[in-house]
Amino acid sequence: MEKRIGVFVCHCGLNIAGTVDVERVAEAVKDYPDVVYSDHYIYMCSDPGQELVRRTIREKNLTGVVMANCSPLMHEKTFRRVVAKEGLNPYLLEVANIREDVSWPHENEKELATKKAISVVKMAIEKLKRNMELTPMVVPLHKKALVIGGGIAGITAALEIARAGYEVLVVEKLPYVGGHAAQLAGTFPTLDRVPCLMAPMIAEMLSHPKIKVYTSAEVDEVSGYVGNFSVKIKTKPSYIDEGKCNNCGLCLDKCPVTCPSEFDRGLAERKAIYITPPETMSQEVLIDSESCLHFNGDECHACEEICPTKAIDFLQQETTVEETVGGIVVATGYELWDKKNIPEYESDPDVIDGLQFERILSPSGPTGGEIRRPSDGKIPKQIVFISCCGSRDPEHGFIYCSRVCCMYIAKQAVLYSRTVPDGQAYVFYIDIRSDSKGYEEFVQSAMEEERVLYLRGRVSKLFRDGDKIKVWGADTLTGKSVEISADLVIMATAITPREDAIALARKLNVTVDAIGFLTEAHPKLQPVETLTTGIYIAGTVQWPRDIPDTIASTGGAVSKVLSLFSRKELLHEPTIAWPDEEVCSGCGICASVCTYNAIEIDPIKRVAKVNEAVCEGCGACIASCPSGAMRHKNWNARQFMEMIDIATGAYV
Amino acid sequence: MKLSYYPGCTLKTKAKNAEDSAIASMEVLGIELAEIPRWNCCGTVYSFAGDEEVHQLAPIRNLIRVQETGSHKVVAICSFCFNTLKRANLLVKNNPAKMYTINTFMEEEPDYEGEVEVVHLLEVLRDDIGWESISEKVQLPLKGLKVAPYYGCTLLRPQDIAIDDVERPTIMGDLLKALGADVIDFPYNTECCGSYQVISNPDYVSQRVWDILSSALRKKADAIALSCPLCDFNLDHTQKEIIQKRSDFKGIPIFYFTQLLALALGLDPEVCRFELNHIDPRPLLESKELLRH
Amino acid sequence: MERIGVFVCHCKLMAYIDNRTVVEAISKKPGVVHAAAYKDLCIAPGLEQVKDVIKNERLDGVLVTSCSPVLHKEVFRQAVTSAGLEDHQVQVVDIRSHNGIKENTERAIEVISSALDILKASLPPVHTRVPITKKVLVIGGGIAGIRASLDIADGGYQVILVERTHSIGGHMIQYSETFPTLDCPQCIETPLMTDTGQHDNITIYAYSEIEEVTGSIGKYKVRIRKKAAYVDWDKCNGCLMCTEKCPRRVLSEYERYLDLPKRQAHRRAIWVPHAQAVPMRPIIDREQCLHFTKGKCEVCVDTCPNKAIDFDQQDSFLEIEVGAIVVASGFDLMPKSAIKEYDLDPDILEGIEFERILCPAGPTAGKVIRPSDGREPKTVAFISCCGSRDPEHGVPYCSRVCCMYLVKMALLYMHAVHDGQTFIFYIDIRTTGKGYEEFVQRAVDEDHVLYIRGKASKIFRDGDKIVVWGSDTLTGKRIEVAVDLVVLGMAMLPSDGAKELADKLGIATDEHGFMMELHPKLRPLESSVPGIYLAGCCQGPKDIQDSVAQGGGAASKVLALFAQDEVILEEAVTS
Amino acid sequence: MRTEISTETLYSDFVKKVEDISEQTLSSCYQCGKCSAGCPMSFAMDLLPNQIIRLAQLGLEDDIAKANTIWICASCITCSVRCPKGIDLARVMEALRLITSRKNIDNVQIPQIPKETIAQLPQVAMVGGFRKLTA
Repeated sequence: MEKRIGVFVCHCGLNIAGTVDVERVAEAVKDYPDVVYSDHYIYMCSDPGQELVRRTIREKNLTGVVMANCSPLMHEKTFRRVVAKEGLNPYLLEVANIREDVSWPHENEKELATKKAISVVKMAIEKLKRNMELTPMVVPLHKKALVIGGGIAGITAALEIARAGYEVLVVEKLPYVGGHAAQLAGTFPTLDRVPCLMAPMIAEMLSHPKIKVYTSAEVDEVSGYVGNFSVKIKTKPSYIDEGKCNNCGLCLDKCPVTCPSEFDRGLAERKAIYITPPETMSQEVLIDSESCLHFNGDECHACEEICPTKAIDFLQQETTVEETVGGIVVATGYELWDKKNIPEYESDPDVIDGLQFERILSPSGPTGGEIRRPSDGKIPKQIVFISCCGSRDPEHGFIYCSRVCCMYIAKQAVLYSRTVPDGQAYVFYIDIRSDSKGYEEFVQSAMEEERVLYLRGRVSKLFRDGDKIKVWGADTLTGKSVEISADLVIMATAITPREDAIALARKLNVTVDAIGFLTEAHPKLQPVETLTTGIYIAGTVQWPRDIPDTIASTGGAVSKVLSLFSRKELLHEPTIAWPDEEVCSGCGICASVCTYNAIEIDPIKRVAKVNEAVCEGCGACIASCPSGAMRHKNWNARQFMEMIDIATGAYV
Repeated sequence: MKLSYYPGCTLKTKAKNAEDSAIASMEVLGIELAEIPRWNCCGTVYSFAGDEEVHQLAPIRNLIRVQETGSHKVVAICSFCFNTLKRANLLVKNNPAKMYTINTFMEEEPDYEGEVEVVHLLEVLRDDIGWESISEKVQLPLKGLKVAPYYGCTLLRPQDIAIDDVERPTIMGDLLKALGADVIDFPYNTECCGSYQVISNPDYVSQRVWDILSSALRKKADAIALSCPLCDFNLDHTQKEIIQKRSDFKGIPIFYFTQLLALALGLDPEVCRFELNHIDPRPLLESKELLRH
Repeated sequence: MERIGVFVCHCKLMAYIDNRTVVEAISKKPGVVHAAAYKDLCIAPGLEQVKDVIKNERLDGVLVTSCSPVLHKEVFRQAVTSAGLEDHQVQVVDIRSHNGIKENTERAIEVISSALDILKASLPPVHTRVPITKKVLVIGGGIAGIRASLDIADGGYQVILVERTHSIGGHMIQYSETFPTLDCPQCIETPLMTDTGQHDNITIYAYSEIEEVTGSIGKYKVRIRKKAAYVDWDKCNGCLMCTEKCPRRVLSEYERYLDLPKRQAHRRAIWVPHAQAVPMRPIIDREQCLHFTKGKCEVCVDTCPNKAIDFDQQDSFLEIEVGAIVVASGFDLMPKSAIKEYDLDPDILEGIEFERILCPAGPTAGKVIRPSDGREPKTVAFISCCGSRDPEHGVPYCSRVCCMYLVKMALLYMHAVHDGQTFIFYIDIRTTGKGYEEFVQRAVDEDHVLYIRGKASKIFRDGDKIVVWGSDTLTGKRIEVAVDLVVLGMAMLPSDGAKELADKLGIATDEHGFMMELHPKLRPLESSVPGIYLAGCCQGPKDIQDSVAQGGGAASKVLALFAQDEVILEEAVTS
Repeated sequence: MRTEISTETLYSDFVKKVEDISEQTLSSCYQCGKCSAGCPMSFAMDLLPNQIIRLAQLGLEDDIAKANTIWICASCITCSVRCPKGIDLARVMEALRLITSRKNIDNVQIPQIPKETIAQLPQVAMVGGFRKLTA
């Protein structure tokens, strides 16, 4: 059947027209074989632009459309929808990217750019000629969500999704939920007690009929695709028969092993058998097999012997469950950069990080809310906060700003000043970043009412001098180098990704940036989506954030899940690989190179089989197929050859 | 109409040209400036000290004088006197405790009741007479005379005593417009001239003065009008040295706004006492045919 | 109730309330059989204690005094009911937040005793079931409103999007390029605008305003005023010939009233804001149209192929019913005239004005000129915190976006004028978003943007130049620069009319007029009224990223609500 | 050499005195520098007004004493009207002057002013100057 192709060249304001002579491009392909129409317009993506395309398809009854504009990532969807509205198969649309590929890289070579644009358009025409009509395939959708991480982002996500009526699985690595937020003493700028804020949420989550929480658990394996992820969840045993245990706590007294408490960031100790912290609304007894003597070649049975209800069960085993979910929210949060990374700040019991000080400030913390310094339990009268420990330091740490430090320092300084009225807080800073609702006011009142002294400058050196910690800093406003003899020093160390973030990303097949934060599909348009459809990111796993921003971003991720679940079925791109069974020898090389595990070898026919729902059409198998049996729908060898001919031919 | 008037030291001596022209003009405009009896120095500069009231005695005593005359309003021409009197007045009005201390300290005086309002002559011209009726009374419009009104500090700062917008004042410009002059607006019109620093750092002051004058000159001003005797001294007197220093600078006449007022109202130039101006403005006025004999 | 237990929750944040005195005073009250102070009442062990006391003391009423009930009522209700009492037998009273931390003990006692009276008087509440109308109203067609609309519409629900101007897109579409990625809104926002315009589940009412709102969550009745465009939008096909032919040229609000040489930034009396407007429909500016002012001209009538011009058109009204409302009414900038010590001058611009001049799709087609004489400015000074962080003359808060858009504009300017020089006067550089710090450092390293730490005190024209008096607080030097162009980072204010809108909706605003969230920490997306949610700058200054995230967040609230078929409204009853 | 910052300096009698006499809260200054940017006399000052406030915040009396700033200040109040935090700097400067002059120390020596200058100077200048610059 004869082909009637229309070519539409977009100016994209000056983005393209500023460099490429769009008129000439349109003119150049007017009489190209099979082209029946060719024109240009300032913004093809605008309403009138789209109207132009639709009208032309009607009037010239086109059989195919080439849009010469920006990257297909930007507008392919848009124009596929447009042509479909006129009854044209959406896969008879090709995008010639003359912006990212032409006008932008060739800003200063207009003539060359115009010629290149013409050949890029011709390539698209040649490909289009050989495109077949395709229809997206329908794949099932499991309306159940997996939330990885039980911090404030994870909890919010779980609650929102469950409230909308869908089932949620929450997987938390630690034996208790709540995340870092549960460790905090208070929040800025409202100074709410965090346990007070978290308790209701945690309580609701733990008791919600639609939410199943796995603590001491990890996502072991993820396979499948949007709507159909199958996940293996591995759970560590608590070695306690919850049915029998009555939380009497006798075992805790008897247990001979003490180790630093994770929840109190090492400021307090716990036994090898211990009760989860009250802030996390749980109160469950469990044995930490790492430190328990029984599991380390010793015959200790102290807890077992003392237990009145015979609840101790050393024989419990790790369990693995397999679940199928439709969407995944990753909310595994952050970790603080280790203080030790800054050698010029002497490591000392009285030099602590922000979260440690939260525990000291917390009424339910190791010091019962009394502010006492770790070394000797004295009440510190001179305390120094240091901003940007590792942040904004491309040389030794990270170039980025950790966003929350300025404010939690101000908050901690205020809480401190109110508890220790005769104490003095100093804050070393470079820029005070209080850029959210009520924040600036909060910082100003910290200076005015609580008399917190801000000094603009980094600290160069910290060292113990008898009872004091000497702080060598600068006040760049007076141009003086200053020295403070402090009782306690708090380092606001950088917010960094968890060390297992990259491993997790690999399991989920989502991208991470150089630092290890999960990356979004587009910082502005798709801030909560990953490049893998069906997997969304929430909170600090993506970037340093404070609680409100974390909740907002979580809301964004949730709305994606909910609108995914609100669909009846899912559609999958049909531009994928298919094996020519006549030619295929079943060597299996394709299966071995497939990153999506979409290919298996049919045991009977001994030929490759492509799982259409999983194949993303990357083409790895096609390239690796020795017999040339593996093909790509709408990317066949002939199409490539034609395009290459033009690309390598002389520019006209 | 009669209005209590506080002259202050300088207007009685070095700035007679301001006072005489003012009194004569106001007469034409139907207001008699009645000098308050037994007035004393206002203290010149308002004392900022929050822990002592002794410096407020002088200004308050003057307000008591006004109170005695039964008047509720006193007008000042000297910006410094205006500033000091008005601020002291505000201080005690807003602060009964300080009012009490001061009253008890001056037991020989009747208590000040805080009923007196301190105004500047420009305010009287604007609010009590109005630009309209002034321009009606103009005999000799100051046509072609490009005057840059210079406000200095004490008429405008601090905010709570300002007679006009702190950053964009127009009051003196409006008067000069009413008198038929071409008003030159220039960015330095509220910049400080260096004030009393003239006694300890005259060089710094002359540097400030040059900044101000040159800014006005760049805007093609023939002359500058002002209200403060100290600004007048700095801007006018200091020019002598500047002229010696800079060959390109021939000097620019400095007027008290009251002198231009008198002139425009058609009064005998004598009342303007131009001989007291350091830079003689008469040649300029001659050239613009604004000097009648 | 005869056997009431009072549980005083205290933490160091209530240090200013002496709970011993409180307990003493309250235990004397009639009907109170148990009164005691507890630490961290709302976490697990605390709740257990409450349950025990209820059982042991056989309580028939429970009063918990703590911080805001917004967050706690539920948890205590659960605990108390699980111990056998009913909803109305528990009251939670806030003795912290709205008393203010510094409040004294007496005040707390008063509050508690009056709460006691309410508790004694309260009877089982009346529950009414309201079926949810699964349709949402989104107010404001800026990026936040667009994001919310799309997410809700994709969720399969009907969206009614009301926009005050005659195209959606909001402020974002006016910008040149956006930080830190430097993609242009024409590329990244217009797809969304088009999607919104074409989405089967979205109805846009442009050039319309909210007239009246009644009802409550699940069932709001909304009256919408469609302002007279004097163009029949159903007949019009957006060919825009009228806007070509119209003889009357005036300054354009879309171009921020920029008065550029050769009237580049002017619009016609009949006009559309820009080439990518959605909907692409013109309106006639009654104030300017010669037909209305002089009674002559009918050029547009003659040119219109579809006879769409209708000079007699009147405002029309329509009533809609929705189950929830998303407010995304956005922001405005503080007027430049608010800062008296900075001259009003054609070459002293505010941020969005300069965005228009930088914008490739803008009036100068991206050629950087200065309004006064059309020359290319060789030096540009950017001033941060104009009105922001200035409780004395402006607003106390930080406007959050200025630091980034000023440096972005500096960078775009440098890309356009290679031999140019830029200065940025700042107090603190606030770059907390993803990739922001890197962006600023790049501008400093590669584009030699010069940061000067100090607020400008005076800005005025001196002949051909604009003089900026600043200071560098780091060297302790006074700085004076004479530049060709100055850009002021004016403070962000709630959009004009936000207060009125809030009143119509019955939702709370803060002292600056920004919409109040239910709880700044945990409920940043919910207004003070159930079923009304907040997105974007109406709640406080935000950048595009955060507005988009919030738009999505607000959408999730709506989607969750619509997953239910009815809401149960509880009405407290007292004898 | 390093300057020791401690509560001794921060809450010294000096700081207290400055705040009492000036009735201003020094700690509310966030060092935006607008005062210095607009100060008409700053060209002659060895330390800028915002630095004086800063030194006062830190209680560094000697550094302030060494600077000519407070004696160059002409009390024009431009700083005060433009301060975003509403600090009346002019009063702080005055307080700092008074702390010295109350020790009976003069900044200008009246006898050293030439007779003819005295003769020319208007009273406002002399009384004003002496009031601000001498004990």
